[in-house]
Amino acid sequence: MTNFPKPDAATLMEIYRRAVLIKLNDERVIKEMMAGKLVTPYYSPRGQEIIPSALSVSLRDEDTICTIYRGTHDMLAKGFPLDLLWAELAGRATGSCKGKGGTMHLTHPESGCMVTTGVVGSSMPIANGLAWAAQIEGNGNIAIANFGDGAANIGAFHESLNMAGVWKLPVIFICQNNRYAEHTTLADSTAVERLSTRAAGYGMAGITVNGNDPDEMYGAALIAIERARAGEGPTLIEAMTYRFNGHLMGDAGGYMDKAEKAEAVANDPVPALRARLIAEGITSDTELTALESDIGLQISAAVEAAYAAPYPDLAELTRDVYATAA
Amino acid sequence: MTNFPKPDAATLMEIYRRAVLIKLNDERVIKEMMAGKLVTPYYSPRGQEIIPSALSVSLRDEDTICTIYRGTHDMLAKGFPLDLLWAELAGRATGSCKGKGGTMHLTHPESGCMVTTGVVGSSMPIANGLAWAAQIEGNGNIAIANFGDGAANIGAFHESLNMAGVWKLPVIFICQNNRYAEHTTLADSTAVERLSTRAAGYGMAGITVNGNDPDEMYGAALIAIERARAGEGPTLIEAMTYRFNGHLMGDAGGYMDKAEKAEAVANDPVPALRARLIAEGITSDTELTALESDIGLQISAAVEAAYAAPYPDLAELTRDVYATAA
Amino acid sequence: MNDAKPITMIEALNRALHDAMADDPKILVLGEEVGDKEEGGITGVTKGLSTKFGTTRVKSTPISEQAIIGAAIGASLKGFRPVAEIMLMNFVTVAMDMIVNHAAKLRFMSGGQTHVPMVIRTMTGTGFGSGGQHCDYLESWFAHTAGLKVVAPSNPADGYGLLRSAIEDDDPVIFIENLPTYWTPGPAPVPGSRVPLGKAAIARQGSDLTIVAYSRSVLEALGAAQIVAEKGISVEVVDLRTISPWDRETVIASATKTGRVLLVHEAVRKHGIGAEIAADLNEVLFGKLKAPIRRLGAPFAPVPFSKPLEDAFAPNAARIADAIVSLMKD
Amino acid sequence: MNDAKPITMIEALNRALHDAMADDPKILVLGEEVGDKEEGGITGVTKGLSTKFGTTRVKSTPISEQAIIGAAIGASLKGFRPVAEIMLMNFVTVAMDMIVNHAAKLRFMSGGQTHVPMVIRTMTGTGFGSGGQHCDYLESWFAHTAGLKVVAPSNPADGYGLLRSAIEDDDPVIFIENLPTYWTPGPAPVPGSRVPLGKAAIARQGSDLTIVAYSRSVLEALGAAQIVAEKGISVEVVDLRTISPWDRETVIASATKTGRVLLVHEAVRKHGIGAEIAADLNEVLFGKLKAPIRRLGAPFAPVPFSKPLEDAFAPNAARIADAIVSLMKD
Ligand SMILES: Cc1ncc(C[n+]2csc(CCOP(=O)(O)OP(=O)(O)O)c2C)c(N)n1
Ligand SMILES: Cc1ncc(C[n+]2csc(CCOP(=O)(O)OP(=O)(O)O)c2C)c(N)n1
Ligand SMILES: [Mg+2]
Ligand SMILES: [Mg+2]
Repeated sequence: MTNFPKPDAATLMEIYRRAVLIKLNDERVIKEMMAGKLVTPYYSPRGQEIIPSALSVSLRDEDTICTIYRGTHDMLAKGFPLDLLWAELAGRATGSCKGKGGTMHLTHPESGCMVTTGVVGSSMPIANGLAWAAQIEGNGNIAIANFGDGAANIGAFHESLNMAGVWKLPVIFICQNNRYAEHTTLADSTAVERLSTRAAGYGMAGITVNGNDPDEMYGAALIAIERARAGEGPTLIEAMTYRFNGHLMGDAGGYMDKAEKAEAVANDPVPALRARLIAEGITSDTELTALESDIGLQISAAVEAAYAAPYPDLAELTRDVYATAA
Repeated sequence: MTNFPKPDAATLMEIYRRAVLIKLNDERVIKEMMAGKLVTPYYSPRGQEIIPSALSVSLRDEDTICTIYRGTHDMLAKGFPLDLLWAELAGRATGSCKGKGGTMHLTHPESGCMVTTGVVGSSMPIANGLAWAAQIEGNGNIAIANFGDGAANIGAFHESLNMAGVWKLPVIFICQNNRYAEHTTLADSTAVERLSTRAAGYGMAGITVNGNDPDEMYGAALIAIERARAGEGPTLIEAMTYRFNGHLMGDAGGYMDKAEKAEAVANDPVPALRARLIAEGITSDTELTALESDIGLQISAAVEAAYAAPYPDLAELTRDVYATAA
Repeated sequence: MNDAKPITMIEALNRALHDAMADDPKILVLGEEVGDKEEGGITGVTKGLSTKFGTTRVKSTPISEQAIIGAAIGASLKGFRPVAEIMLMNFVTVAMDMIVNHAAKLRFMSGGQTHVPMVIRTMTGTGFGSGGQHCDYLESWFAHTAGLKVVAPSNPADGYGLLRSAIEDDDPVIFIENLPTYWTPGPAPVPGSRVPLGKAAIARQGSDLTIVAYSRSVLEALGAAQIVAEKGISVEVVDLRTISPWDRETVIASATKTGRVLLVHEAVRKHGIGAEIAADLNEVLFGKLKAPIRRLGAPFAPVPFSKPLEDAFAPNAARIADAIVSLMKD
Repeated sequence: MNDAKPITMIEALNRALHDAMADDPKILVLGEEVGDKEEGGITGVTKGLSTKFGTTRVKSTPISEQAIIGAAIGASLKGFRPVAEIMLMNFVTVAMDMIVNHAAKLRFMSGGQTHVPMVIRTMTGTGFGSGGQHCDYLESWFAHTAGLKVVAPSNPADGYGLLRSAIEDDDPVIFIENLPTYWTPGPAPVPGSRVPLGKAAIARQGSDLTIVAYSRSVLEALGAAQIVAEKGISVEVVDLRTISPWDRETVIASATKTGRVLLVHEAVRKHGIGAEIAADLNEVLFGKLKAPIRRLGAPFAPVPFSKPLEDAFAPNAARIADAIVSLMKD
């Protein structure tokens, strides 16, 4: 990975901006939930911020992503508007999905957030189709499929990677290996050590990187993106990371190894990148504090607007089932 | 493969006996169908005889197999009785499944033929369960999952191999790579050259062998069988072979490469083994001719008995749906 | 009128695909063996397509039904109109997540931001000795799933017109073809014609009793109507054509007229399509019917292999005729 | 009688599994997170099992539903009685081939040589804002499938007794649990007791109208019966307990007595369980009912996320009460 392309200063700054947006947003969601103001199943992406941030800085607006219930990081990095996100989390009519999709089905095609699924593995087959559309149109756009380590063991993974391989689809499979699938460790769910090993079985490029390292993640993603845009086929990236919280809010994660968790949290990638930006003289604490407080204000505005908005009309129950009402 | 265990003379003879039984049986099925006396969808295993023959000589009666619509070779090699087989093919009440299962669902637990499926990939998940049962009972028995090259691209393959790997199940996955999945070549269905490559992705042993070569197939199977019995986990064997006929009777195989097919047929593994047995002085043409005519008589007897048997009673329509009739 | 010579269902569907792909570059075809290299599908429904429209728009796939439907969904989210083939209906069982959790729901769950204008063509039908895993009729599952439409033509002209409409429909459509009647000739469709989704057809007019059927059962019902006509019973046969949403207006009008209803399908009777229609009609026509609504379907069992059993499995003209006679006595 | 203190459904199911595994070494448990290392399932239904019975008999699995059901089928072919968990009912969609093409049919297709005595425990239920892919009610699909039995308890004692019976049953049973009522306490089961499959219970006696329901809808129906009792309407509530085969005898007797029937379930109304029961009752009781049989179910739509919409989705006591009142006027 020594000959990986490296992010320049401006890119690193942008990676940080996205990562801290994700982190602050997550903290705010949890705060609102603790206060009883927001009630929803919520799957925190804390600890995994760098992956989509270092990836998405190399994406076009027209590139598309499919992600999962644990997906606010992927979506915010891709440009999902905060106000539409919060209104959706709060089940309001002003949400991106009119409050009908919710946390596990956040969707915003304009920013390329095409599908959020609650079913393990199901982001992958659909991402292939998005990539196929781009391939037909020859526009050089690509599609991203996000999923977890646990999802690498379900049938949809296999079928999707194989099809992408044989069709040379412009798609990248981002396996965010946060070491747990609900309560189950990787070692209990597969005998293979590195999930990226599987890429070879599809005649596809595959790599395992430290997803919490902006340089590695940026470099691996950029290579894969360029490969896809050039029509040279898909890539499987296993991005090693760690899930800071339980599987979902309310899960205290009693089954998680304490020492392992403590170490991961001590190496929190977002403050680490912040410190590096300052240490490398790319920016100053003052500037970053201003950036963060600005983001905080944007989030607050989104939260307040969401709460002030109305719930959807009951007639929405049977709307959007078909193009035209029955 | 130079240090593979090799079959001794008696074993080679037994492999031939099974292979020629399969070949003669297949030829008889086709003859009966051409004569309009047998009407059934039939998936000829011609060309693939050596695989189950060289495998099953090392199996116990208590070992179990799951196979597919193209499975008479696997079952005859394992000991499926000819009379029950023919009566079932003919849809008679005396068939192994009372005529209710038919060609694609031949079943005979006493000989270890537990499941024949018509769904691509579905032999594998069930074989795992048979292996799990053996593992719990600690009886050293093993399970075999047979399937085709096309089936290696479906989700059930992936889930099954992964589970077998992490549970260290005493199961062997026999991928009979006959180069075609219905009308589709391997190259059109996957970008990987050797399907056995995939074993590494499950932390499992994997090997590609010439399935038409009795030595290679016997050796690879024996190693895998001993590994499984010893509790050392599963194996994926990709056995290269060739489908001599179309996908099913009536399919003339117009899409198959003529030269490739001609070459495969010229290298028909059954006469090749026959010639070798004589050349190596293991047996004589006379002895083999006697063996073959004896087998022919057994088949004829089974065919005649089948035709003479009654069709199932119409009341069978709703029997065996539940343990007790509704 | 159209006086072209009769064609088979295979030919009708093939023409529909050709005409649709020629009309709209957004239409794609994918599935196992659908390309010409693979002979255009196991029965030739997709013959000639990849040669004419190229292998980017017409893609043979690995045996990977989840990936097939997923690819179709993804492409349709980007404005394409994929026609995905699931070779036999039993194989939808490996792709139900993609169909039910995703294709059917994305419009709703996205609050109308996205939608999935795809068609899933699939095929089934007893009669060829394929046994328990190749001939199931699963239309009830899909009719119970909000967001899907379900179509099942009984003749080539409807096959053409319904497939054209299904492709143009902005929602996912399950398009069910019947293998044993693939080769049954019927009047050729007018090129470019459409049969609207959700509209039944009166396949035969009658006054004593209404049969509601779809797919192959319509042909058997027409045969039965012929049989009992000789006994002086006048049967009206309603061909649903679209199973979901079904044409309540036409069915209720016919049932009101005759006062007797027999529902017929090849799927098992229990919890079959007939249950919903009967339950609904009974609510609407309570006290107005001359006899109880009867349902004819397959017994509650897997499809058997042995020929005599298989022949006895699904309703045929003779058994439908018996049911008509008995219902007239109710 | 049993005067132990009330317990929850989770506790009842946990006891049933413990007692069953202790009684019979052939009983196995598998599924995602079912082991104690993983806290005995996301709600603790399998708590303590792997500690007590070992990780060979109680196996946590990868997220591989096809492999889970396949492993259970294979083990059951060798005489084991596996209890497989599919965490949420929507995830059966990735395992339908194993369930429908295999578990349900192997007995028939093998001519009775093999059978599949397994239980598939699964869970569903609206109310927690889980949206469109986590709360579907798919019991109709399974009830339409010959070879499967379908069970759905409404209270802890039945949960215990039905699960014990399901495990001992020689056929594959789909055992449907309801998440929102997992913590609702009820009378404790007598240890070792059984509730027979296929037998409904009269959850409340009444004379004016019969409600037929199952799972959580029984509790809502009882609430509704209470509400309308104040208006002088006497409602009988039949708790099906087993959805397939359903107890025709008990239901027909109650319907005959009251002359009015309301079917209630959380699944979408169209093509739901209520359709079959209504169609069947209408045949049997033609001309004998005082009013049309009505059905209450969810609207034809995916499960919505937003709280007010989700609250309005499935029938609850208030909406059932309204339906009762309106049906009394029919
Ligand atoms: C097909 C399916 N099976 C089971 C579940 C329940 N489930 C939800 S999340 C999850 C764990 C997924 O783990 P992983 O893929 O590692 O993603 P992570 O949650 O760690 O981001 C499970 C089992 C599901 N949603 N879909
Ligand atoms: C899930 C599923 N999809 C499609 C089919 C239709 N089908 C039957 S056999 C077959 C080809 C299988 O090829 P392969 O696995 O190579 O086995 P072979 O027939 O060559 O022995 C297909 C696509 C099926 N039976 N099941
Ligand atoms: Mg994970
Ligand atoms: Mg093959």
